[in-house]
Amino acid sequence: MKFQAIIDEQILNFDVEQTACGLDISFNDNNLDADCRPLTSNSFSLILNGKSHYLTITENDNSFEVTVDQHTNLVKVKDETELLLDKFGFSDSDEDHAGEIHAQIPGLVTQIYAEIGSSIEKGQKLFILEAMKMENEISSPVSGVVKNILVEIGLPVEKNDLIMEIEI
Amino acid sequence: MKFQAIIDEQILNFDVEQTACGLDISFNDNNLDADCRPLTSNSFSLILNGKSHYLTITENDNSFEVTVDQHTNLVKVKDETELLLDKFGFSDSDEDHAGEIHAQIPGLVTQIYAEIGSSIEKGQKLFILEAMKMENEISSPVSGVVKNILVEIGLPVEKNDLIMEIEI
Amino acid sequence: MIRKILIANRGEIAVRVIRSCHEIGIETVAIYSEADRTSPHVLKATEAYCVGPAPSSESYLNVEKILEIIQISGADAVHPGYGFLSENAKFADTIAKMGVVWIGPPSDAIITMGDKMAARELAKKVNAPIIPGTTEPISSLDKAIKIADKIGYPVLIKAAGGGGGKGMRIVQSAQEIEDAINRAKSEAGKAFSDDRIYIEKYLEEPHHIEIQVFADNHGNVVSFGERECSVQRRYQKIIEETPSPFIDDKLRKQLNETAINITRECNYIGAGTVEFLVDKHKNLYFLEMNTRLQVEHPITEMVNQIDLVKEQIRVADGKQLSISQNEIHPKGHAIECRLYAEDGFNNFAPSVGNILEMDIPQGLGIRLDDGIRTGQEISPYYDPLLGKLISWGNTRKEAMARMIRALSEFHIVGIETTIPFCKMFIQHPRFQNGDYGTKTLEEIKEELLETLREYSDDLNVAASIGAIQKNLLTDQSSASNFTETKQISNWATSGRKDNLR
Amino acid sequence: MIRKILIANRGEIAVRVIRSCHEIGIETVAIYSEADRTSPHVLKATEAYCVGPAPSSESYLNVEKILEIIQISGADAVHPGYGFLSENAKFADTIAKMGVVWIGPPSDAIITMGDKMAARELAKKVNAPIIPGTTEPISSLDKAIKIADKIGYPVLIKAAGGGGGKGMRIVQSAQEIEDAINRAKSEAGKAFSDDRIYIEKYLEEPHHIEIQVFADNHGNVVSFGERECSVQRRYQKIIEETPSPFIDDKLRKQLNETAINITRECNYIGAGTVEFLVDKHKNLYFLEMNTRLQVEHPITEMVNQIDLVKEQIRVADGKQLSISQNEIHPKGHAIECRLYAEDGFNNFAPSVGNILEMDIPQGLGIRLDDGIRTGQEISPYYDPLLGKLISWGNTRKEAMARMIRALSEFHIVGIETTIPFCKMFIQHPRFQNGDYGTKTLEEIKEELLETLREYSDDLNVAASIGAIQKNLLTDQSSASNFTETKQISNWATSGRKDNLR
Repeated sequence: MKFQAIIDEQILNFDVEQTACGLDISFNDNNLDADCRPLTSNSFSLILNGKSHYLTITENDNSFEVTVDQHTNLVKVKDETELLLDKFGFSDSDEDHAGEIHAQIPGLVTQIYAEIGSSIEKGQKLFILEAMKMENEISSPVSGVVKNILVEIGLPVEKNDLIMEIEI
Repeated sequence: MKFQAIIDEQILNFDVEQTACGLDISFNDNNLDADCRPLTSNSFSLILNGKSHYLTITENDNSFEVTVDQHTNLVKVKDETELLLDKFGFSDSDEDHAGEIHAQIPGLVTQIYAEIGSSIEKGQKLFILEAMKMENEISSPVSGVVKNILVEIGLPVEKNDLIMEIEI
Repeated sequence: MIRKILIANRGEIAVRVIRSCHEIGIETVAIYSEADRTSPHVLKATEAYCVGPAPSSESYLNVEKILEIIQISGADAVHPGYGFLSENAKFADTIAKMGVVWIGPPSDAIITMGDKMAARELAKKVNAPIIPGTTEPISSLDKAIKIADKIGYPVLIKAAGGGGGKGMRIVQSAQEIEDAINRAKSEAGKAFSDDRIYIEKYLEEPHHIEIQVFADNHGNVVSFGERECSVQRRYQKIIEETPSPFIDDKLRKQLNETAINITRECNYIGAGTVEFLVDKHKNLYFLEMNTRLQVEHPITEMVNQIDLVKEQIRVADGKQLSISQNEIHPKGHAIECRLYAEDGFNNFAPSVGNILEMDIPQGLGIRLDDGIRTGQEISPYYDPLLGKLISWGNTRKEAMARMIRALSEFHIVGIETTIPFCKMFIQHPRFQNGDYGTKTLEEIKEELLETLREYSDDLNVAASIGAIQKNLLTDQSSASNFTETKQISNWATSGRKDNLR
Repeated sequence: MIRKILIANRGEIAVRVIRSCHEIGIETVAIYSEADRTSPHVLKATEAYCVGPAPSSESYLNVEKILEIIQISGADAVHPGYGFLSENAKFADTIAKMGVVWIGPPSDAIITMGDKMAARELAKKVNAPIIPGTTEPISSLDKAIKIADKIGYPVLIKAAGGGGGKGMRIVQSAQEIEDAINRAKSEAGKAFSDDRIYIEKYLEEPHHIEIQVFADNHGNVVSFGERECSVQRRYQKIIEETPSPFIDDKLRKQLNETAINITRECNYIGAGTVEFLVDKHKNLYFLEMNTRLQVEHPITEMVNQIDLVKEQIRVADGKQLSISQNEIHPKGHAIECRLYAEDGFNNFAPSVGNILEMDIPQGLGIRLDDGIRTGQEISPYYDPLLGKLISWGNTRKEAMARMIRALSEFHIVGIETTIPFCKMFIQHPRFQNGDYGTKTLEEIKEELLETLREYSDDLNVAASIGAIQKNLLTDQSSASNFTETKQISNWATSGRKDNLR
């Protein structure tokens, strides 16, 4: 079964067969000496070419947040069906939502640095969210133009509330 | 809802109402100041009359093995339906199986001290099960007569294998 | 004789205090907000009572309710921990007047040392150096120049009317001073309509160093040595160690003596911490005194092999300290890493969520002061400190290696923590060489991020295999539907993770 | 210079060794049986290789396969831990001949001290007292009486032909000896068709005390002091402490000197343990020498603030010990509780199963040497030792109180452990007063069970509420069917739990 892993803007191609002794994994058509076993729901032990790695994995929307030896990466996995859909142009694009800025934690918006219509550079600060006794500066993940601001200064927001929309 | 807890050969009667703030529990018709919250699947925090208790609970056949502040007890719980069945004589009795001696862990039977037909006192040793590099002496939980021996010396047994039957 | 202590706090410090109490046969009373019903301090205490809704102002700061719980539980002493009501003189007074023992200094000492000006005056009395500078704003150019000359260069000019760096100037020599003051006044005038300025000594490459003091009411005052607390971000300490790799024995002696003098002068009783700034020329300046147990007290305990909470209870009970100054000989080296629910590689953005799993490091020389458990929900209501990991070693090298080993074994699933950041910071040459001050974190932040990006191909392949395995397991447990609409990208996914790449 | 160590072991000791290696920058190679693929030592090592199927004989004792893994991994040293191949002289030799460093004593020392008679002879050479007695069986009455007189009363008469207490007799005085020997011979003759007997000194209320020694190949031999290991069941140690509450400084000096003499005499290198029996009159008798790291080595590490595994590696690397005898001054008190997968209150019946949850004690003065993780399946293939909990305190009282505090915080769900037993044992007056020997556990076992039965009504109500709550949650998550046939009562439910009531 073919899988594509998208990590750090790289595309890695794997071929995985489920055998009696676990998974038989090829990477770039080379067979890997890899043995990956679940420890608990979110932790795995991977022995890859003799090296032992401790992985913790949580699902995050359509990606996996994978921590290997304490380095965290987002990994997207596409299986054969999804790869086929991609091929025929049916892939669901993430881009539609890329400019949506949500609150990662509940808090209080105490400052807004942008207005509707203003141009925003990636990394430019957008607003301050006060939570856990701290002021948290939220910067824009993308460059674009502010399309919508859905909160007001002084109002509390819940986790995942949509705060701004930026047109890329 | 009425519940009966059978613990340490005592029968304790509870009346439990599920309210918005948790359970409202009466014991012997006295309302208890009790607040019991799950921590994980098998651990609970109970605050009973101000005292904080840490409980771990696992299900064990038709009983719960409850550890309170490191004291372990088996507790049987009967709800209203079961109490009703009891009343009409439909209760399923445990006694039928009380003389069945099962292997608690996999191992090797290296000694058998009883024969079919021999009288056994409660606490008398029945056989030796070798496991975890140790010889484990298994004593009889009941008094009675050996009805059946299902293993032979030198043969391995799996967990929960029936080893002996004792007629009480 | 104290028999039952109410701990007016939560989190790791409440657990810390409970442990010492139980070891000396004292019962404990926990208080908890509605959000904390199943937090570790509630589970570990002998008794526990609800003190109100989640917000601190309605729970852990709810004096009336706390007094009520003292009555109900029959507690005969109160330990305030740090933060919350620990430096509230009025609370201390109320407790004492109820006939309940306050495990902390007398309210007079709290008041004096809590007032910046009063503390400065007291320090002057015992000849403790304070940072030279004006305490009143000035607008006269002549006067400003005179003061700057008197303080000695470099000096710092600050606008009286506002902050944010506007109007702030470092002046290296007398030649630059007139021009600098004029520009600062003009900038400040424009920005805040107020051209008055403060002038103070500018400290070069300052270190934040503090001394753990202890006093009983039999006249004994001792020092347990210093803690180097210069690894900071926005004045929030992150890594502490003792002894400080920066100071020498002469300076150490000076710091200890100054701290003891200040402690004695304010009629202190109990555990306290005297904070200093030390510049690169090894000049020390008194900063303030914290009249309570400090977050980072465990490193002092490790090198002195003493339980400071037990000493606090002893002293509050009217007994003498169990140890005298000439018996105090710190041994070895200790380091503490604060575990915050924050992403160290994304501007320390706070993280909330459920702790799904934890794998905690153990073994020789490792101590964890923990305030969390598996299954716990980390809420946004309180300080993000989850606990503290402490290592001890015979040498600084061993303590560092042990800390790195332990941090590498530490896995928390469900929330972001400062564990990976602390590990990289300790591995950095600046920390390894003991060559850091309060500004080092800011200076090497980008470099750490850069190092993080240097991903080996092996790790990418490893991560991919893990994701594929998890994907297969997920598919097996719930038949997946690829046409299902998936909700994507809040700033957790798009913003934060971009930074991690 | 050692760079990569293969650890020919599993469980807590493998994890213990890995930790020290990583702290000094040495890579580690784990070997694992098929049953141990996801055990902690595999997860924590740098590299890991399968060594065979579950049974020890096919995996951890599979020398050929281990040698192969040494080659594949490029390990340049082997640490054997304890048990398995650690006292296998041939293995040690083979390793050394491959040009790989053996982290243990030379094979000659292993051979000598592994042979009971040779060890006895060596001990005699350095005038170490051994338990007086016959080494050959005798059947002549006259000879037996002479020997008994020579040894001095009380003496123990044992049948040469068999065990189980048959034919065994304690004789207190010369008046009783003739009759006793006759009866013993007759009993033994009947039972084993062999009337020959051994006679040896009977030790009254013996203590098992051992000395941690260490030697390098620069001629240095040191002692790190004693460990009191008298809390035993069937010669399996359960709780150890240092210093021993039983011995005085004179005896301590004698034990240390004797141990050092023996170590020197057998040309020892590395960590070793010399075991003694000490009777109630404080006479010491050499028992044997264990030519490897001991399970209970951590208590010695705690009071000496030293890492014995790092010393092993130093010494194996040809370096000198990092410490000399006059620098060794044990400080404070340390206790170790062994955590076995056994039910301490039911004749230590072993327990297997999945570790569903763990809540591990932490904080000042507590150390856990662990070999288990949440989610791990405890299999019946290996020793039931899960790990060791160690407490340190400034005094014995503090170390005991801290251990009780920590044991109270320790929750393992899914298997039975010795945690509750250890807690009650340490709380018992015999342990509290330091008034115990090797027979104490057997003596107070019933009393402990009795105490356990003294249930308060409160605890019964608490347990019932928990069960009802769990019942409700279970019913909610899976609609229960009361007519379902339920399988009941193996000896887990009927036998074991009866005992607990």
